[in-house]
Amino acid sequence: MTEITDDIRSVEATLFAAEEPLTQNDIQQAVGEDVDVKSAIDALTDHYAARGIHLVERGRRWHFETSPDMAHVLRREREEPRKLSRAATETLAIIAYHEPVSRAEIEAIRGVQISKGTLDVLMEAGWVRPAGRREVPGRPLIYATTPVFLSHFGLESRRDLPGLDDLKAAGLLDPVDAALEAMEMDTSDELESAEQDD
Amino acid sequence: MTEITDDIRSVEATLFAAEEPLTQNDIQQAVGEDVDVKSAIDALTDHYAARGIHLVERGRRWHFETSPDMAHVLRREREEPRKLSRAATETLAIIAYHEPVSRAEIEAIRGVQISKGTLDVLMEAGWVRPAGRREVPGRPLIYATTPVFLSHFGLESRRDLPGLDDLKAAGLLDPVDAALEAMEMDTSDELESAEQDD
Amino acid sequence: MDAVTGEMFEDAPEVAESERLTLDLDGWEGPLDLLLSLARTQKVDLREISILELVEQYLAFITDAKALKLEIAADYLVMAAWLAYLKSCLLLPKEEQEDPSPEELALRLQLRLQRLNAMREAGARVMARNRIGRDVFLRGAPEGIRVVRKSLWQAELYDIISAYGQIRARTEPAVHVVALRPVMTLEAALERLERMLGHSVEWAALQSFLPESDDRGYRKSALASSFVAALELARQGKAQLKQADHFADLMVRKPE
Repeated sequence: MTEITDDIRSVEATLFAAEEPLTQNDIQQAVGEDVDVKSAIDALTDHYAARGIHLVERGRRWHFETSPDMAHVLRREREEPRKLSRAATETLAIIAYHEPVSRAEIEAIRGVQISKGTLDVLMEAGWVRPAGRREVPGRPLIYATTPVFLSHFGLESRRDLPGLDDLKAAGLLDPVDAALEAMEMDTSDELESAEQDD
Repeated sequence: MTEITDDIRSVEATLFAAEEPLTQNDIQQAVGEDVDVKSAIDALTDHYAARGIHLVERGRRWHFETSPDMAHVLRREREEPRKLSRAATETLAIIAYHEPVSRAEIEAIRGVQISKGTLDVLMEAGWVRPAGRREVPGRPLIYATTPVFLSHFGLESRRDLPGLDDLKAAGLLDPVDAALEAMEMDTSDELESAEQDD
Repeated sequence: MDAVTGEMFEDAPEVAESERLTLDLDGWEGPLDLLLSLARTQKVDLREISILELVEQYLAFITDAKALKLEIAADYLVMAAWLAYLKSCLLLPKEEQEDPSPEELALRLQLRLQRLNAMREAGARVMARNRIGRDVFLRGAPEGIRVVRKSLWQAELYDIISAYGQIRARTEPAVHVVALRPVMTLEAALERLERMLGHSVEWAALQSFLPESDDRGYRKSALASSFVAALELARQGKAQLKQADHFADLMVRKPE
C-alpha cells in the first residue's frame, strides 16, 4: 500500500470538499504548485477501489462517488432521476454517438422532427450543449455532449460509450448515403473478382 | 489494519452520500438490521484518522469532514487585476489633493454623490484610510491616503502631485474654458458676416 | 407524453395484431418508428428483413387504422403512398425499372431502420449505466472549495491627475473671460469730443470727430460713445446739437 503523504491527503481533501468534478488543473491550483497531483490521484484511485466510495475520472475531471454495488443501500427513499422520454433518450444517444451533429441530422436518423422541448430538456440537464455551427449553407447549429453527461452516466470519455466501436465498425454511425456508396464499392469489387474468376 | 468488509463499505457510502450528519440509528436504518454499525463506525474512524478526511462525531451524529490541517485547500485567494472605475479614480484624486477630507466634502468637490462601495474599493486597494473624524456637527469620518498609495504611484510625498498650475500648463484643467472661448469666437464671426451681408 | 406512450409500447411489444390497432398512432414517433416496430415483429436481423413484407404490414396497418377512423397524421399517409409505390416497383420486371432502382430505395429504407434501431438500443444502454443519483451518489454535503477573489486594483498616476483636472474643470464656476475688443470708452469719447470742440465753433457732423480706423468694430464703438458723449456735453452746456431731419447727420458745435 502506498504511504499516505501530505500530498495525497491534500488532494483527497480537495476532491472530497469539491462541489463538482475537478480537472487536474483545478486540483493543482487548490493544493499548490509543489504537489504531484497525478501521482496522488493514482494513489487515491487505487486506495478507494476496494472501498465504499470510489475516485473516478469522467471527461478528464475527477470526483468521488459511492461504489455502484452500494446502490441498493442508498437508493432507498431517494427519488429516482426523472425518466427521460423516448424522444429525448434517442436524441441524446444520437448526439453522443455522432457528435457534433445538427438538428437536421438528428431528424434524418429519427425520421421525425424534434420537438423544441426535446433539446431543451437535454440542455437543461446539462448533458448537451451547442458546439458551434456547421460550415455548410444555412450554417446550422451543431450539438455535442458535455462533461456533465459523461459524469452522470459514469463514462470516463466518449470512447466508453457502450458499443461505440461495434457501431463504428458496422458503419451504423455513417450516413445512409456514405453506407450505400461503401456497399456499391464492395459490390463492384465482388463483381470484378467474380468476373476474374470466370 | 481492519479488513474492509461490505458492512464497513456500506456505512462508509451511507455517510458519504448523507446530506446531514447521521445518528447511529439513521445509519442502521439505511444499511439494514444485520450490519454492526458501531464497529463499522469505529473501523472507519480509525481508518480515516490518518487521511485527508476524518469521520467525526458531533452530538451523537457522524459525518465526514476534511481534516482540519487541510483547511487551506478549501479557501484560496486569487488576485484578479481590475481597472479602477471612473468614480473611484475621481474620489481617489480628490482625497489625494485635499486630504483629510470627508465624504460630503468629496461630493461637494466632485459635484456628484459617491456610493459607499467607491470608498470601500479604495480602502480595499489599500490606498485610502479613515483618518479620524472632523470636529464639526455630525463628526463625519475623514479620509486620507496611505503610504501604500504613495509607493504604488511612485510618489515621495503628496507634494509630488502636480499642482493646479502644473495641471493648467499640461492642458488638464481648461478643456471647458477652451470650448467656451471657441464658441464665443464662432458667434462673433457669425454676427460680423451677417452685418457685412447687409 | 412521449415517455408514457413510448413505454406502453416497449413494455408490450408482443401485443396481438387486433390489440395493437387500438393503440393511438401517436404512440409512434413518426412513420419510421412505426416501420421499425413492425420490422421487429418479423423477428429477424434487420439486415435480413424483408422489405416487401414490411411494406405489406405497414399498408395493412394504415388501412386498418383508416377503417377504424383513427386520425392519421399526414406524414404516415405520405409514407404509405411512397411504400405503395415502392412495392409496385419491386414487383415490376427488372428491365422496366428506373433509376434509382427500387432495390436501392428498399436498401436505403433498410439502412435507415438499422440506424434508428442502433440508436434506440444505444440510448437504452446509456440509460442503463450506473447513473449519478440513481446508482451512484455524490457526497451529500460537500464543504465546497471557495475561491476568494481578491481584486488587484489598477490605476496609473496619470489617471488620478487627469481625473482631478477634469473635476476642477467641470466644477469650477465657469469664468467667462471676454476677449478685449478695440472699443472707445465713454470716458475717452467725452475727453476727445470736448477737446476737439474747443478748436471749432462751426457746426460739424459728429462723424467728423471720430478717429480714423480700419476697424469697423472700433468705428462703431467710437460713434456710439461719441454720440452719448455729445448728449452729455450738451446737458452740461458744453456743446450744442442740431439735426435737420430724421437720420440726418447730427451736427455739433461749441456754444457761442
